[in-house]
Amino acid sequence: MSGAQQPITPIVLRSISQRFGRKVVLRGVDLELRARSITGLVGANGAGKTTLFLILAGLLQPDGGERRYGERVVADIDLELRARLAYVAHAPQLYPGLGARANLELFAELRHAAGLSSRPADDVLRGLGLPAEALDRPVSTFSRGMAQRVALARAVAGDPELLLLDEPFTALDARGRAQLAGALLAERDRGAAILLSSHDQGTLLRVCDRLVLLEAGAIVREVERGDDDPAGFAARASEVLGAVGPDDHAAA
Amino acid sequence: MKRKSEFVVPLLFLAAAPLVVYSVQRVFLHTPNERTMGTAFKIFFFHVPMGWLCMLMAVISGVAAYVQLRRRSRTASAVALAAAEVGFLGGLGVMLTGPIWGHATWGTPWTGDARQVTTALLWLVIAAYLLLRHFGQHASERLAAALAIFGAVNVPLIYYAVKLWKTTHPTTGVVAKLPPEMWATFWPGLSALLLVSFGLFAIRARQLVLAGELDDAYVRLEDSRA
Amino acid sequence: MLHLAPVRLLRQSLLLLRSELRQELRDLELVLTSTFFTLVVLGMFYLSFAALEKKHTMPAVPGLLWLTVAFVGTITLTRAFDREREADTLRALLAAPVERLAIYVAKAGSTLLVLLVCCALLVPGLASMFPAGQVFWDMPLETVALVVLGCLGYVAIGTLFAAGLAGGGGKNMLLAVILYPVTTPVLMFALVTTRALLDKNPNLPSYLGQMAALDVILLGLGALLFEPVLVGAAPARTAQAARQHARDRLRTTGREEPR
Amino acid sequence: MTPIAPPVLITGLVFEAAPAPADGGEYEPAVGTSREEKEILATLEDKAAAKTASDYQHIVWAYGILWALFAAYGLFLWRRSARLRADVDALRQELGRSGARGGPGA
Repeated sequence: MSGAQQPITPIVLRSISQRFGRKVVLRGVDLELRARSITGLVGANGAGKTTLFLILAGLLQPDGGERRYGERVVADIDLELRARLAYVAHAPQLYPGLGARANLELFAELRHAAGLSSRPADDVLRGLGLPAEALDRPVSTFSRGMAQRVALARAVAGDPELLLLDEPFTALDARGRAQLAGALLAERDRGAAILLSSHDQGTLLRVCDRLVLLEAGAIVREVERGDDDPAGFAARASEVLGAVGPDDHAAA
Repeated sequence: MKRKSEFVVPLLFLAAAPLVVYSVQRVFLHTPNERTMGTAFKIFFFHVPMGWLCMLMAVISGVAAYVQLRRRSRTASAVALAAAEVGFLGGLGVMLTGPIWGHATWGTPWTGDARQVTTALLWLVIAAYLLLRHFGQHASERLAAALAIFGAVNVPLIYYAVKLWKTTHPTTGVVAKLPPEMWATFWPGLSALLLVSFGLFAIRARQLVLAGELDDAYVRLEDSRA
Repeated sequence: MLHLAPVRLLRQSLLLLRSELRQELRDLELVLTSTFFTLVVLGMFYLSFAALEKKHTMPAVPGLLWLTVAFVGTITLTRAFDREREADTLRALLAAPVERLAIYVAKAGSTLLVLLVCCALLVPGLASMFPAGQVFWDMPLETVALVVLGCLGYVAIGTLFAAGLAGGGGKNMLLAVILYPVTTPVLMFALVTTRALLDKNPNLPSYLGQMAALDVILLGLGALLFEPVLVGAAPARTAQAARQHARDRLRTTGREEPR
Repeated sequence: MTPIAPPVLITGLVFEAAPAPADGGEYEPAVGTSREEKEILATLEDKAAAKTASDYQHIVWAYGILWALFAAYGLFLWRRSARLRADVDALRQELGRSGARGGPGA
């Protein structure tokens, strides 16, 4: 029980590897996610980003390596850990027949049933800019961007210490991206560790404290935003983003 | 580096060779004909061991699959697949020789009784397992393991189903009532079959483990170049 | 403060089951397609077998009953998990602080209910169609017990494999390949018991008891395997490292405390 | 062919007529076994022979299938082995090449 009080950050991955036969998806990934920090994960399609997210969220067991959440070395991401992390996948993962509020309330009730707290659905949804009239419309009538907001709202409702976001900016317009970026910054200031993958270079540059380049399953570059030299970070970060190549942005 | 297992397989076959000769000689020359079923009874000496082999392999496959699922062991995965293949072979043997025996003794290839049906069922589960292992994607390997476990659970059901459906098929009673000289012929035959099958099983399992290690080697080679 | 595991399991199972039912009530997709299919099969049976004499319908009715359950079960499970797959919602549940067993219980429960609705059409249909089925009317309690036990066993296995295929991104074609052989033992027991019912066999209660025992085994197996199949277990080495780490931590904290 | 003429089928009638040729002396009844028994035995032996022959056919089929199954599996294993060996050889070659290039194989 005392373990529940200890923070699960920093999350440290050590030589995480994943392969299917001869196809290597991740090779010896070392990564540290700190509290109060946004890490941007960039890389071409098929570089292993989604696999890394799945491993962090406990949906996939890596073939090798070590996952450390706070003080704990973790073999299985158990319920106690899952209560403190949230994963927003590439697809919004919402029940299409239910409304936005109902979708959130289901997960809130599930949390309550486990003895966990959750922020009120309406507050979170409005905070992310969902109009009040849309709260009870079935999610299947939503645009991709709206659904994406609902998914993010569901993720942050439980005040997670680790927030995993796989391409959250897809299909959002400039205003939506700005809104989402604002929400992310707020989450960071609340104390969350955030891992974010995106092809949206501008937003990445704006919100990330650190950029990590994943290439063919390995982390090949890392740049950190220093306190002193914002221009230097921008230059180095652009270099990393340039390494992904322009073709892949179009593909996303 | 030579491993212990490399000596096991030739040893199994070496031990099996005289047994095969001995059991064939016993089956065809020594053993008196069974009174009601006639000469065709000689099929019994390999038909029944094949059935036992099929069930034994299904159980081995199920246990190995459980270990694979719980501990993510690649060796267990190889053992599960190899056992399923040999079990499939045994089941096929039963299903093909059964009708021949049935035709010779009862005049009908398929009596449709519980044991036949349930053996066929076990065989179908094994076949489904092999299909899933072969055509499923990487993630379905775990599902295949669950399938193998269900196959193993089916084995006691097979015995139970016989009790539930009392029919024309020689039940376990026939085997138990066999005169001693029949048993003397039965055991060498069973041992010969088991030795050969375990030899094949060991070869296959080692092939699969080797294939996995080969994958590792390729990956390491690629890593060292990167 | 986290609730105890059994409490969590119970509450979350009920919540998920309620949510399943609510979504189903919204458009009734599963119930409508499955019951329609049941009616079609019943119609086919009528056209094919209505001319059978009574003594022939005796062995035919159990087969028709459970064959239909097998068909309808496959359709229902396929559709139920196709929906999960389309929106990838199964993954959302797996990543949430939800007992994974609760997901299994809820899915099995909702599928069972759909199957029972179909059986509520199927059994009276067979009973009125074939003279041998008259027994279903005469012994309603036993009939209900039989149908519930049979469907429960079917669902216990079916949910595990359907979820495994939906979660693993497997090919759906494989579901039928797996489901039929794996569920046949349950269906076989159900067949034997149904025959006992139609024969007015005095051992019927013992047959029903055996089916209940089989259901318990299958449910246990399904529950045991659900999480390992959907998420997988840590490799032996990783698990060992985690245990070692926990032990080390315990030792260090143990040493520190006396100070 | 044993001389089983149609009358045998109505044995009773035939044997009623049989004791007649006492004058000819060409027919002497065998002591101990009646003709009836002999002919029944002959039929049975015929049937048994046919059964054994058919049984042997069945046995040959059964055992043939069993051996063929094992042989087929052996062949499958052998082919797998050959493929594995080819794979290992390919790996060796790759290693040799990277060794020549001063890779880790050297």
